[in-house]
Amino acid sequence: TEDPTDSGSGTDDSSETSESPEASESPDEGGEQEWFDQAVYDEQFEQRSATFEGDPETPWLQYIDGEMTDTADYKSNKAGKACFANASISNPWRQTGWITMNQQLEALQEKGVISEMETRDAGDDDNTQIADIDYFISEGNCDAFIISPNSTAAMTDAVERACETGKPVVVFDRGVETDCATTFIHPIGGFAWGIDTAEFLIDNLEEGDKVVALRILPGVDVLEQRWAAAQKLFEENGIEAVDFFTGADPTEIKTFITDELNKGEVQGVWMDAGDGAVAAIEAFEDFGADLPVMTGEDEMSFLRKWEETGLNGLAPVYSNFQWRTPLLALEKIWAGEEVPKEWVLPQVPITEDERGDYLEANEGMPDGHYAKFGGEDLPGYPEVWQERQIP
Amino acid sequence: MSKSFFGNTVLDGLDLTLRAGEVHGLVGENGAGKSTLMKMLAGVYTPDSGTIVVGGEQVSFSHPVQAQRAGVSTVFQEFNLLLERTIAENIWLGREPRRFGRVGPVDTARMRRDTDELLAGLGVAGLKAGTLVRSLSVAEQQIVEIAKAVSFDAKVIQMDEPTAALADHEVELLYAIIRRLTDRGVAIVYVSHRLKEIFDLCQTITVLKDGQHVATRPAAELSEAELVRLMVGRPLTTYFPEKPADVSVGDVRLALSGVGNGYVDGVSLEVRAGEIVGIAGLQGSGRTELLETVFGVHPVARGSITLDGAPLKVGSPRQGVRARLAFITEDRKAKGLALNQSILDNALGVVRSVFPRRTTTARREMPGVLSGLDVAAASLGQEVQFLSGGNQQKVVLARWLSIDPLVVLMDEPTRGIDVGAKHRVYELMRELTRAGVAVLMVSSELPEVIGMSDRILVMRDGTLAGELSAGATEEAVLAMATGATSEEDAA
Amino acid sequence: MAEPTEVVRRRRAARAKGAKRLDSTALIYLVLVGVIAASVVLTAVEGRNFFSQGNVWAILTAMSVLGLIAIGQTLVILVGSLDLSVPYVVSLATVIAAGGMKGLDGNIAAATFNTLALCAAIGLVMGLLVSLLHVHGFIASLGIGLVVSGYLGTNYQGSHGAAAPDLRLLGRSGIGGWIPTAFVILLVCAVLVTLLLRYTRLGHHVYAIGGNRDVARMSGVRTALPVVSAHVLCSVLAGLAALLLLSRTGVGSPTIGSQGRYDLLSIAAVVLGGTLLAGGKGSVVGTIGGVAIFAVLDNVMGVMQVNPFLKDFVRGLVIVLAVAVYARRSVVRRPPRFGASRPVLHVPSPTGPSTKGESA
Amino acid sequence: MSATTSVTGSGGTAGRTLPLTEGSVVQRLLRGAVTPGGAVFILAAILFVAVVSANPSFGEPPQLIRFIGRTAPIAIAAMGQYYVIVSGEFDLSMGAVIATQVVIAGNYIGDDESRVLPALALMFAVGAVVGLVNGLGTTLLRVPSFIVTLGTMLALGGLVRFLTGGAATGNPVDTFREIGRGGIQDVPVLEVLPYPVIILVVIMVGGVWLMRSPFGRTIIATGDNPDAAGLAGAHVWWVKTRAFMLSSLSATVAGILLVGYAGVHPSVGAGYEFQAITAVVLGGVVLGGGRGWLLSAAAGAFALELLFSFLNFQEIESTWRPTVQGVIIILAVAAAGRAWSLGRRPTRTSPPAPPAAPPASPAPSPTTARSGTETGEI
Ligand SMILES: Nc1ncnc2c1ncn2[C@@H]1O[C@H](COP(=O)(O)OP(=O)(O)OP(=O)(O)O)[C@@H](O)[C@H]1O
Ligand SMILES: Nc1ncnc2c1ncn2[C@@H]1O[C@H](COP(=O)(O)OP(=O)(O)OP(=O)(O)O)[C@@H](O)[C@H]1O
Ligand SMILES: [Mg+2]
Ligand SMILES: [Mg+2]
Repeated sequence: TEDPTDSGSGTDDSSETSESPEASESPDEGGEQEWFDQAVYDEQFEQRSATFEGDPETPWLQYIDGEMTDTADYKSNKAGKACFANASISNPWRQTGWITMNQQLEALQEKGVISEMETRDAGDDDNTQIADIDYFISEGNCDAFIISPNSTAAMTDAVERACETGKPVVVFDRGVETDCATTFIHPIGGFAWGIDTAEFLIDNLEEGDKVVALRILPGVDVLEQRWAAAQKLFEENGIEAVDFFTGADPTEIKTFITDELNKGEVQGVWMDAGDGAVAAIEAFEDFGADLPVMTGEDEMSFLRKWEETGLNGLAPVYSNFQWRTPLLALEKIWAGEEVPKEWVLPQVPITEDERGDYLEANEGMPDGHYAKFGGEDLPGYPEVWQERQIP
Repeated sequence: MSKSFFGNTVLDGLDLTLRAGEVHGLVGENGAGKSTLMKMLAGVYTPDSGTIVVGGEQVSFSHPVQAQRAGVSTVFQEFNLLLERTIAENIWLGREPRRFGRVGPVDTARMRRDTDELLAGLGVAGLKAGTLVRSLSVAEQQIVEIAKAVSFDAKVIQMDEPTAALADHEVELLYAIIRRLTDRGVAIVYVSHRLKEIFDLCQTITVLKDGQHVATRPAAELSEAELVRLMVGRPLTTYFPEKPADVSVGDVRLALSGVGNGYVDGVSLEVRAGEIVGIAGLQGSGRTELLETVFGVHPVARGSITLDGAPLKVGSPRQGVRARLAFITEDRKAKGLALNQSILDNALGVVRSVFPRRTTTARREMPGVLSGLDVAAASLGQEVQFLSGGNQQKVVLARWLSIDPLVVLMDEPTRGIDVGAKHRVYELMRELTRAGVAVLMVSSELPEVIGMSDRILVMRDGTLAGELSAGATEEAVLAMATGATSEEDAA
Repeated sequence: MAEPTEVVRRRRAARAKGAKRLDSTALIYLVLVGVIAASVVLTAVEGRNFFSQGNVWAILTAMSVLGLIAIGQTLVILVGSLDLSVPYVVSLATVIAAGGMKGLDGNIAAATFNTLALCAAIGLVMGLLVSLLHVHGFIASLGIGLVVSGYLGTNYQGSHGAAAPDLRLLGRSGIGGWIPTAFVILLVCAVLVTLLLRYTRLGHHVYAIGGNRDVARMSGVRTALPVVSAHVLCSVLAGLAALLLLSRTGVGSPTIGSQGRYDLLSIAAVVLGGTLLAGGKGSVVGTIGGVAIFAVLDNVMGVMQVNPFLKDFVRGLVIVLAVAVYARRSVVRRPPRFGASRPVLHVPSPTGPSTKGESA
Repeated sequence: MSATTSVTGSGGTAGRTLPLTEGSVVQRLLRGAVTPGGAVFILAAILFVAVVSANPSFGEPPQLIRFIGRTAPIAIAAMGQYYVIVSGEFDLSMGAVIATQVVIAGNYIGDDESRVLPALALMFAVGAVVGLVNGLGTTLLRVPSFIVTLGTMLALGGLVRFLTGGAATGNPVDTFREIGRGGIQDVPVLEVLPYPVIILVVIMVGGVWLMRSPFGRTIIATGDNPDAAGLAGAHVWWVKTRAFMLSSLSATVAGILLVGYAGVHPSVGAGYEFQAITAVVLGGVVLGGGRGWLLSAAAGAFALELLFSFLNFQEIESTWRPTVQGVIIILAVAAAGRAWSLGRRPTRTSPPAPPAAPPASPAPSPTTARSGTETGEI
């Protein structure tokens, strides 16, 4: 039996969603959902090459110039209490981010910006997260809310209720269908990922070649957007692509690829998240087939396997360092500095040339660690990440 | 009427006529088809051919309820009660009275009232409608079953071995109930292996053999010997095998002194090698628990047990088996057999779980043992659930023979099995004594206790009431069991 | 006839004495009180008030959805079956309801009706599989759950439709800011199902079939009807729970049921509530107690910011230990005749039976 | 067995010696095939033919042996689950055990070649302890196994993720992974003989031997009627506990193979318990205990995997997979319904059996044989 929750937990960064509020899927009546949205696609296409404000050394503070929120009203001199309603820490991507966030918290507590952070973890459940937010509103004595929504539409009302308290509300990762939040922090998004990866495969494959697309589970907006973009590009460029939902289970991945290889040659592998990429490569090895051209993610397991096998690959990134940004945003907000209304963080794939640097920089990190976690300057580096100390 | 299961004809062209107010005995060996006949009358099975006429009207039942509506109620061989529900809920199950006509809520008050009335009408006092059936004794449960059957306003009530689980004195209660029913004009079909009851109760007796109708006679015209001849097809002169001359009672095998726990108290007794000691007593007098205590099911809190002079410490049945005690339970189906397993697997059950290393030998010898016991089956691979009661009991016996027991504890060894099989069991008991085994037997059938035992112990209320010698009368045993004084003894 | 019954009466009287024990429902609420007491202390250590308005609201809210599902699960377990399909039924119900409402109040009635009818149909199929084809409830519901999940996975990608504004309002409303409407709905359902179990034939037959199917059948109970009804009601209650979820989330979601792990948690809550997993014994009142234990436990762990992984560990431990407490007790033992609990009442020597058995 | 012999000898009534089984080998095979436990082999064969006709290259020995290799973990898990189910219980903790073993392999072995053997010992010890806890919880605490193992599933899963911060460090050394990934190279016809296949065969042989041993028969008897087994001297608690231990140990082996096959990943093993139960049920093993064959459980696992491969080759959208799986298990169990007894009735009973037996001589039924019973009397 596949349990969508379980598989969700296994997955990586299924969490993303960049979907900006306006772009949210139009609730169409019944039937299949159309994930492709030309306007958002075009916007993200542009954002890939946009110039980011701020210091490239601290990408978690960079943003694309746009509408800013005035936060003068929130200015305060004493350390405030942050309340964090987290969706879950059920996959390596979220775990890595959660560790980074806690170290960032430590730094800010030392600086006297934040007095404490109370966290409630919804365990991947919308209903629980709504209750968590309501609890914070009524019982938390919160000076600010940080929300990492478990899902887009469902959390909208709860986020609005948080906004109604008049306290700053920071939403990150997935969005909600309201723009009441003080700032909404996220990397560029799913279409950008889809474009980066599909273009790479198209450049490295011939027309008519076959690509196996390994997807985690249906229905998660950003994962769907990644595929929507890639699928469109594959179609336009004559690449034959078959997609499977694997639940990120390496056993399933191997089975699917083996069965595909049994049917005929496969030249490329596309993944909507890098988790399980290693299993995909191993399936080719075990079958004795030529290694494919493939895209994974900046998870260490893929980078290492990529280097080891020397295959032709690309590691798209769903910037894990975004977990730092919400707390830093609070620092700015309480300092009365303006913050972007929609804080778009850079999202740059790791290419073969850069791979060595990232491997070196992250030596000793566990396989489930993400290369662009961006916590090198935080207290506790590197042990806390190496040992995966989760509070 | 005929009925066959999977090409196996178990009832063939049978006629049966019941008159109002009559108790009609139905006898026959195990597997003769008595229960099958009843189940057809009760609507559990549909006859392959034949008709049923009730009160001049031809009926056909495809469900027990149709039979009940037509006035035919049945007390089945297996208990049909829900342990977690109350007496009232059990009796009115399936036709709970409702308030406000057809759609209203269940009228629990009326259910309780009606139950009390019903029980009172049967002359039963002391059972409360709201009591959980789980907390009732077997006899009480049997009464509830009968009350349930009566509650249908039945014209015919069938009882399939209603006394199998009752002690003799409780049978009296049943007799009284049956008399009340016949006075009301109810016809009773009464199945029992206890011939005495048949003669006590029945006006007419029908004998079945191998699914065939053998005879229907007024009870008055039949003698017990004659009846047995009809059942088995030839006369049976001595019922209990003679005590063989070559058996000498040896040293004390099993000795209990002052044994007590939550169920029994201050029990002291001895069983010698080659001796059969019978334990009589009323239902609930703690006989089963005494055997269970010896076997290690219940811990011994006070007193001590010795086996062949050495202290015996058994904390579990397993240790009991290791000490080479054998325990034949009173409830074959629930506690004796794994019904879905084969004859061979069941027969080897004990050796396998306690002396696994001896399995190979036992497996080699088992077919001989089983055929020595005349187990009738197609093959040893057959599942025991398809055997008749007598054959099942033989399988149970075979499994205990395989450990070469020193002491055999038998609880109701012949409950619900026919005369032929009974006889084989008795023979086996004698053979065991010849081999120097000590036999401790609990039985609710007084003739059996009296006929087989070298000595008779009587239990009352969890304690030993006394000991009687082999020749004791049933009256003496009963008096001791009930604690009644001698002037109350009816001659 | 008087004499033999005398004996019977004596035994009855004797037995009633020793059997005075806490019944299992009382025990569950005792455990609940214990858990609450511990929670009050732990919450206070965190500098919070367990009985504050927001906390009570949070606990009662947390109870509502699982509670409704657990009531349905109680029915199914009582009748001797099991329902592992609830998460998928819940998910399906939210997308169907939200799809039907399309965010308009005017559609509420129709969408609600359609949703519950669909749930009932699913329950019907399951019930028929269990009762007529004799498929074990575990397998029937697992299979149906898989069928539905395949349908959801194929046809619904992501959130779908929108709840009507009135429904969303209901999700937020409550009595005096203390008791959410959802909880009131739960209580109403609990009372209704309790009445159903106590005062309808159907209810009696549910217990009967769970206790012993053959006995029930022999007694003229149409075994199919209660089994099917239990499954239908369970699925409908799951549909109702889905509507509550929808009132909170505002959109249908094809995974919301699995997110809540309602299958295993509801079964655990039912068993925690003292219902026999094998059926035939138990009550909705107990189940609500079981659900409350879970809710309070989750609440206090939330307040204490327990590591989410550790939460699962604690949940697992509590399920086993709590059930162990009364699983051991509910094992039937004959009341001991001797020893500590020996009945004090001892009726004077009974008279023997009026007629003695004649010797053969 | 002196008493026995003397007893039966002196009875002098020895009836005919019953045959061990009824009918010829072929008849028995046919009878076995109509039971649910036998039918699953036929189902697997049909599915195999279907898969091969959908994709002939699947039938080539090298591909086939790889398929067997990759199905080995679930087949082994199914056989482990079988012990528990046939003893009348459930084991929902399998997935959590597999996940635990995977994490142990990843975190404890790491790159350290010398830790492979200690790690194996540790993993088996952990597996045994989990089984012990499940077994004791079920038997001594008397909590239904469904609940105990559900509790273990939550507790173990939570504890492991808590201790490891949610994910393992990385894959263990290749020597360890070879167990599940490698094989004997250059085998004629097959090209490669994967180790999992060898392990599977060993476990099957061992399992069949176990089920024929006294212990194995006692497990089944215990599942059939625990009270009777207890009174026959079996220590029921220990028999069942060992069944749970066998289950957890099987999960451990499956975990070891999966670490090799799939690598360390938090979702390895997710849902394995239900997959294994499905396979066991598909194999005709009766939930509730007392009936079913070990190899049928393994065959159930193969049937399931063949079905999935068939769906892949038919290019059916993978989202429909659960639906097909659901329909199949319901159908299988509905068909199995009461078919079990069919092949094991006292008389010839393969369903279309000729009901021709003349009524007067009902086959070798107890009644006809009874005549011998009374000969000893008088
Ligand atoms: N459901 C069944 N399927 C197959 N055979 C059956 C079934 N029920 C009864 N039989 C067979 O029919 C025959 C008659 O059984 P029945 O139960 O009527 O005997 P009985 O006279 O009541 O015996 P007992 O005295 O042991 O109760 C037996 O050989 C039994 O094995
Ligand atoms: N202390 C007691 N007071 C009243 N009834 C009791 C008591 N103990 C046991 N009983 C009841 O008596 C019934 C039979 O008990 P037990 O098995 O000890 O009797 P027994 O003499 O072995 O009878 P049987 O002839 O059935 O073997 C049981 O239903 C039990 O509930
Ligand atoms: Mg009978
Ligand atoms: Mg007894």
